[in-house]
Amino acid sequence: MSSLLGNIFKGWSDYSKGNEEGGHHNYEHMYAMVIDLDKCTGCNACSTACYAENNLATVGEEYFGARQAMHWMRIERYFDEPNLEKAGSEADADTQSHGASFLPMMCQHCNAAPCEPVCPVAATYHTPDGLNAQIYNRCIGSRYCANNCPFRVRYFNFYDHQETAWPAPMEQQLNPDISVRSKGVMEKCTFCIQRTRAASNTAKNEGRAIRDGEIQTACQQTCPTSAILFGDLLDETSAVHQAWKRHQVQLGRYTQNKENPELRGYRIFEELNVDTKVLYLERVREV
Amino acid sequence: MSIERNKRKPFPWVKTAVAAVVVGALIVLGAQVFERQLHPESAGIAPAARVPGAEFPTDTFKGKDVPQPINYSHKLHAGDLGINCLYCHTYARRSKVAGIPPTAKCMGCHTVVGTDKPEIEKLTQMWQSNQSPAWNKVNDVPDFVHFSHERHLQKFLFDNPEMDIKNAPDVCAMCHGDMNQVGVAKKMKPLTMGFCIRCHENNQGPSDCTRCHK
Amino acid sequence: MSDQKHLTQEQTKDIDENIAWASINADVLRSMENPRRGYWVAMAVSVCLFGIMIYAEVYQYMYGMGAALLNTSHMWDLYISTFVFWIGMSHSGTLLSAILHLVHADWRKPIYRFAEAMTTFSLMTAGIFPVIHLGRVWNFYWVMPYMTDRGLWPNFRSPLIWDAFAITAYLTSSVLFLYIGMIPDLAICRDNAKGWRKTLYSWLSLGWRGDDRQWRNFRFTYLMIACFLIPLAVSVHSIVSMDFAMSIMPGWHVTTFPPYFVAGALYSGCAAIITLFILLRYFFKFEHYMTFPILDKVCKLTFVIAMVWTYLNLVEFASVWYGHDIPSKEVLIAKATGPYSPFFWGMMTFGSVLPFSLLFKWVRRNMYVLFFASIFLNVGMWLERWMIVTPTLSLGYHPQAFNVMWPGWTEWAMVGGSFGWFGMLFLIFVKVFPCVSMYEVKEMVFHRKRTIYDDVDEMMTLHSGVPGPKAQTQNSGGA
Amino acid sequence: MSKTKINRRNFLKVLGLGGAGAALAGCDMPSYVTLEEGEEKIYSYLAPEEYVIPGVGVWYASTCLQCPAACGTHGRVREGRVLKLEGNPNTAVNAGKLCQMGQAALQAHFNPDRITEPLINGQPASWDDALALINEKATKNVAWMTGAISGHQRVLLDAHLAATGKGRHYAVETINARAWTDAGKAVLSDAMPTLHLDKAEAVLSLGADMLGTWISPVTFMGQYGQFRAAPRGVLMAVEPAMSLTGANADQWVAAKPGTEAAVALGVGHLLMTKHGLSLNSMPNATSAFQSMTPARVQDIAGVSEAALNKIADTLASRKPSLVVANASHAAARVAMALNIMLGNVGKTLTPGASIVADPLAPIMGSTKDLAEFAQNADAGKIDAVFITGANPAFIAPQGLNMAAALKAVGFKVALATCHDETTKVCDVVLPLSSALEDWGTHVPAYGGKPGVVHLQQPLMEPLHAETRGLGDILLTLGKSAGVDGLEAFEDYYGYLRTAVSAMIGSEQEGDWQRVLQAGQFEAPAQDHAFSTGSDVALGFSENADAGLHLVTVARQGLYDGRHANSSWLQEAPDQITKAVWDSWAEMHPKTAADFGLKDGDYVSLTTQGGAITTRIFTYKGVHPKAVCVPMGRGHTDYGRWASNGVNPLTIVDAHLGDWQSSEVLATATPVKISAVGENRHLVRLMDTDQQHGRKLVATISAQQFGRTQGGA
Amino acid sequence: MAGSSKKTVAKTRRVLGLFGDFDQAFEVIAGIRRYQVPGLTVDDVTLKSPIEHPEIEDVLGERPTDIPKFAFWGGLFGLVFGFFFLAGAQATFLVQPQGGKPVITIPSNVVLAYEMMILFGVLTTLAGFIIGARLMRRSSGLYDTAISVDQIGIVIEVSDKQYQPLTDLFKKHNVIEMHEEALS
Repeated sequence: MSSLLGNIFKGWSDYSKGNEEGGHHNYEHMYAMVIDLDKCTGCNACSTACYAENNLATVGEEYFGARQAMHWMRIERYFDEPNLEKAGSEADADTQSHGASFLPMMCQHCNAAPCEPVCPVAATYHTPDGLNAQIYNRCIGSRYCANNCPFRVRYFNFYDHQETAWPAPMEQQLNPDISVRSKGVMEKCTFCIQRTRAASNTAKNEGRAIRDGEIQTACQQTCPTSAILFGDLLDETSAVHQAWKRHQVQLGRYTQNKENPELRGYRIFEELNVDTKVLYLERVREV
Repeated sequence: MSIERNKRKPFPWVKTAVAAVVVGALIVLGAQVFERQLHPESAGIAPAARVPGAEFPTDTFKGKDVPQPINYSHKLHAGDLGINCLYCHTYARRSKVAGIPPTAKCMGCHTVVGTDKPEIEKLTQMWQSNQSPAWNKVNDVPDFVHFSHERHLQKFLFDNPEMDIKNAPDVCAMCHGDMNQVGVAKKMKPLTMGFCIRCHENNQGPSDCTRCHK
Repeated sequence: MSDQKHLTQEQTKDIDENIAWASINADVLRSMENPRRGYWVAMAVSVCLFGIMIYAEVYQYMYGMGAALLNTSHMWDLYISTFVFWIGMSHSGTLLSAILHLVHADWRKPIYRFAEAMTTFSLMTAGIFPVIHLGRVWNFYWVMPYMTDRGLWPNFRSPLIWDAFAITAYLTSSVLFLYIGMIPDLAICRDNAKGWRKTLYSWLSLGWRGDDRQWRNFRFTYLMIACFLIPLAVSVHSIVSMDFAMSIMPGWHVTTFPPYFVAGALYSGCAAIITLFILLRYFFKFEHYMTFPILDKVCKLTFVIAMVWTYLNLVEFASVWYGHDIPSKEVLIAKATGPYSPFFWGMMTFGSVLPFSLLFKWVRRNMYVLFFASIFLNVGMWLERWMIVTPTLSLGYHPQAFNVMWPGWTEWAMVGGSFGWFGMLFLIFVKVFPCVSMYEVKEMVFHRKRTIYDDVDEMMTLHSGVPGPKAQTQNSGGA
Repeated sequence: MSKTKINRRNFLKVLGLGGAGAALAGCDMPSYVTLEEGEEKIYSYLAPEEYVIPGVGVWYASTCLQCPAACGTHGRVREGRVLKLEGNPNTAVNAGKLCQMGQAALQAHFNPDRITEPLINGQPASWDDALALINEKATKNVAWMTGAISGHQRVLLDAHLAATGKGRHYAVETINARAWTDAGKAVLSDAMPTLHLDKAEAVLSLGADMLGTWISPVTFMGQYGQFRAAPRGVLMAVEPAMSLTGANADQWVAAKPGTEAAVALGVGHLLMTKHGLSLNSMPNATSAFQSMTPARVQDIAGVSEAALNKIADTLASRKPSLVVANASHAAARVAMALNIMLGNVGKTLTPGASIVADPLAPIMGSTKDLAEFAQNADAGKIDAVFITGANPAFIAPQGLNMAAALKAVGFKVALATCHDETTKVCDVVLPLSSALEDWGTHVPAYGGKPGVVHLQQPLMEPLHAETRGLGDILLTLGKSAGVDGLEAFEDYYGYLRTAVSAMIGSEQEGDWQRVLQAGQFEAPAQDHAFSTGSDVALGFSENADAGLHLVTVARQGLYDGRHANSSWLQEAPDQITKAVWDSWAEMHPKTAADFGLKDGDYVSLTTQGGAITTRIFTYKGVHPKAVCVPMGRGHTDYGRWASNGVNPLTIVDAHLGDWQSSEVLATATPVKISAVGENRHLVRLMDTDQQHGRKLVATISAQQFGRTQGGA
Repeated sequence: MAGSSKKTVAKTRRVLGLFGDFDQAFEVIAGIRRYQVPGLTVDDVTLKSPIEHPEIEDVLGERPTDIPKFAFWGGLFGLVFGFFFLAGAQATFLVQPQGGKPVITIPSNVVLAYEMMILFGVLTTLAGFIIGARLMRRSSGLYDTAISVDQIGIVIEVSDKQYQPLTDLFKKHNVIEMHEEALS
């Protein structure tokens, strides 16, 4: 029963709580990811798996060229290696002396997500699972969230792609657990929320907690080098929790005081204090 | 002259102010309460609490008659014959969809029962020609709503100590109305988001959007 | 009346206090009658522009926002910048009218009416843009805080919602300000009109009879609303600036944005006032009321505000430069040197250099020069808004998203159409409502005469019972 | 047997529950529109299996046929539709993983451009007519052209060939490991030795794109994951243009096209002179090593002595190491020699194994078969050819002039799922079921447990009623060709089940179901044995031509072009250039500058075989003497998504492959460049190669990594 | 009407006199103040003018207005109502945790409440104006369009006895026109 005043007081307590704990509410789970950039070969398997799992529309060359594509998981490729002390010889070699650096970039599910407060209709918000959720059918397409996303991982349906992306009989492949987005709606990586939901339902029916590794995101499941790890940070035993601990990275802070600064774990744009939940492990190279 | 001016009736400032604030408060609270329809006759407890430990949504909806390939009567089967909902809609306990019973299940009885009735003959003939009837969906929520029969049955029926499987019709009635009162299936509850939310609030269901919208 | 000096550029007095009240009524009421060809041409042009806008919107509605060539990095473009532009335009009228009213600057009286009208209509124009830039226009009402069955509310944390609130409040207040200030004039119209106008004005003038009681309440009401409007107007544009300042994007996340935007708003507002001032004076033969001295004052005001704006602009650059946040700095440098640099420098020229021309008397007194100057000032201000939105989005934090985009045809169509829509409304206004405040011009004349003659008068009556000059002037001013 | 079949048919029937067709209405409509009554249809099952529940996905094991690696898959089937493919965790080949091509198998299956009915001379026809025609025409000198093939399809195919006289089976694959396998056979007498990437401390790849397209990429990527774990191995790549493997290399060395062998020899030279290693068992190789001084390498391959030293030092200091090569036959042989010299044999290079039941064994396929087919066809030795799983009209390099060859064949039958350049010229086209609709057995050529056979089972009812499985067609053909022993089987499923039951030695339904669930079963296998490096000639010939060379590379994704009609793969940016939806020519910035070209300029690449026009993309990952055009695009008749780009194979001169092997991957064709004068921005995922000082991909040195043990 | 306390005779008619300028009108009022018309006080006088004359106050005596109070209370209501409305909405909203921000965010609510204050202030001011100025109601008949041009009108309700002296007074201060109507 939602009595207005009762909720106001609850609101106040949450308010103080939010201030003490840097905006952390009482989460049931805190799903997070670890991506080992040294294992990532940039082969695109994760990206394609994401297209298959999440009903992503392909937009074709013209729209891709207009940068209106919607690849929730994009593999970026860079050739420079900042913060790696170079052997002088290869510093300015006129041919490439080493491989490229690949970066799988998807929604980082920030805990202090810049996109959330700015949505006029609260179509994007934080779930009790610690996920940054996007409610397609609530979205009115003001696109403020995408403007405010430092990672540029929110994608907007500039057109209706249904006829071109899934000509019959292709629509039979669409995943019924995910809504098909139509024009004017913002969309982004959900950490495969349909899989999370399915697992939590099963767990509830069997009256148990979700096991670590029970939920696999599509990208994680297909990654040929197993560079991606996904799990619940609140679960002390989970591999993800272990990894975060091992690399001495903590949520809710934007400067990590690692006793060993050479530990590879880091979060992109940590200095923005958006508190991302994807931990990247630095790429390694034999110099 | 000044005397006369004193005779002027002063404007009732305090009263006006109080009235204003009261009106404001009323608008806020009243709207909260009424718009969310938390007042009893809309979403309170049904006359007889049919599902113990749960508040029973009493909204009603006057669904239109949806023609079906076979005039299957819920009243006859579920009502008069008292067949449990879950006997035919057996998927409901294991899947998000309740599903239409496979024709085989119908034929389980109707190879012997009432084989002379025209509707049954229709059915039998379909069965022999290996085609399944094309039913028209009656309770249809938008495609961006992912409702799970399994979870709701689990909560209200199987995890509910005071409920036995034979009470299944009561649980189903929460969202489908008393199907054992109607003939061919009709939509009997609004099944709007408001309907869902109210029930979720009254029965402490999750209020997280992604539970239904993915 | 006799001397025509007030029509010429040498005029020094704001207004000729010998204008007969009756002739004031006559002149203004005449301006509201039988439109000439020029009017219909202007109207036709406006309607065409607006029609194009409608077509573009329908197209965009059918095919999606992609028609505007927006992309994953440039989620906003001309729609938002033009929105800011029009909001800025809206600040002139109310703010000027209100402030000048409070400081008893009576030279505002002949010109504030159309300035306020401009406010109202540019707000109505601005209000269109946040709506058409929505991906799902048909759901725009979801930003309203209305009670719903679903337990859903807008997100009050979002600056866009603040916009919605602020603009609603501002539009309502400024319409009321305009309307209330117009009631006595509407009464005048009522007394002189016939036909549908009669009925219209009788309804609108709310049975104004010019009682002392009405005048008294009128004075207080007008004063109150003026007091409300000044903080409101300031808040509105600072809130608009928060759409950007509240985000974390480099180039947007700037502390000085609110005052900067307010100054910019006043600036473009004043410029627009000059434009319309000249147009009205020219087309409606309002030389008696919209006189050069007044124009002169407006120009000086514009110059001052322009300097404030320039200063704040430089402050912003400086703070970015010395703040040494690399991404922000990249944006700044890209503005000055990148693909958008022509527009950036165009903005600087029109916005910061051009105003100096207002220092020259011959410019302030030359309608034609001044007209184009004011137009270019506003072009500069429009460019400023564009330069705030687009170059920032073309860079940002993530290199993968760096790209340059140019507006699509729908965007241009809507920008043009917005001017059509504004023009349409304004043209209708000037023919239906008095665009010079008659009663206040009367007051102006009246007061000026008194301030001139009172002392003399008193002395004369005091010493010799000879009636002062007031008597004659009264007769000359009389019917 | 037939009972299970009926049930399967039933449960695979498509339902409308939560139907995707409805989902297309999407979240556009406000709820009062979508809250509807009686608008959607629901079809109920007739008599489903107990475990089939609408709204619940069931996983079925099958096999991926997107490339010859034959990974095991799990398909998620719901309401009779297959929705998603994942790797089958039980298989050793891919251990639950899939590459992007495997993921895209769904689009190959649901492809809108499938062939739905038999065609005779392009006109729709009935199966009976088509088969009648075939029986009439295809009587003698029948040839089969397939891609890599194995399992019982191969058995039936051979049977059919045997029955129709002395025909021959040509297995054609442009992207193959023939150089490597030949070298293996020649040097170690094992065509397919097992590689232990995970055990190696250092790996040198000579144009072998292990992570991309070589032999069994997913297997290698799985090993690569462990290879990168502490203690971390070093990956070095020598190639003319950067491959996916090269893009992940710690040290990448650009060699002039066709000179990888020289570089390898140079490395060997340094190993002998500098690090005192020796290779007494192979005097030939030894002399070759000795003669290839770093100076010569510099001349021939344009590889600096420093780079060469670095490679040699790494190989010498980190044991065990591994050298793999696919750039040319010579390079592959040198690689084998190096492996022996470095003592990797037995450590990271161990004998492979093969299935005992030889008829099932995989045939890898090569371009050589294609060449031979062309010759024989020209010579009129082939009267009729059945083509399946291959698109000779597209993948044949220009030198073979395949068009004429195909014309020369009197009667051509294509068994295909989609229209392509080959079906266009065939007399009869038989609509094939997709890989997800068909039965089959496949023996992975590499990476599986010894003797493992992957089972391919349908994941859904055929989308198009008229299509038939390859096995079924082969069975029919076999029957009509009078192969004895086939009459017993009404369809391929029956045949397969009997055969498999025989192999697992059990007729039990339960065992069969177990095999279906596992998606694989193990047949007896025999291990190979290495010979101690027989002293073969390395056969390295210097390429004197100092001009520009065209190298055609294969990229995981569109592969050799067979996946070009998948919008997912077209839109998945190329791993190296990040370009989508079109072809490009990779050039070194210096070279481009010499020709006064910049990114996006259209150039026409001219060999004496022909010319193609495409945009250039400049970056430092190409040797200045190389122009690199990935294959796979430029289809003319392959569906709505495949028509963009150009096909470099049309100008590759097959006869220039080293040893005239006509292996495209080992061919460097001299090419002339001329600007067309047009410029269009190449559509890419990102227009920058730099991180602009942001900390996106942070890189640390291996020393630091070693100190922290990778934080492990 | 005020001043009716010592009413002896019923007012029978309403008289409107039009004057050329304020001073003449003021003279008339001064006359009334000096009780030149028995029984009439300045409070009975209604002045109709085309513009607002600052000295009207001095002449007619101070007549208070309620507008500021309307404005004040309206603004206050807007502020309070606004804040509680927002807080209530946020507290009952299903979607609460956002970007690590508290449920009821003070800064945003202050901004919005501020806008609401102004909005309601303006609206109530308007209401106060309409009430206070007796607008939007059937007005007393006596009115002359000349008033909206340049003439000053004085309206007084008089009894028969007072009628004559008043007209004299008017005439004395050279009234331009006189209209009258009977009071029913």
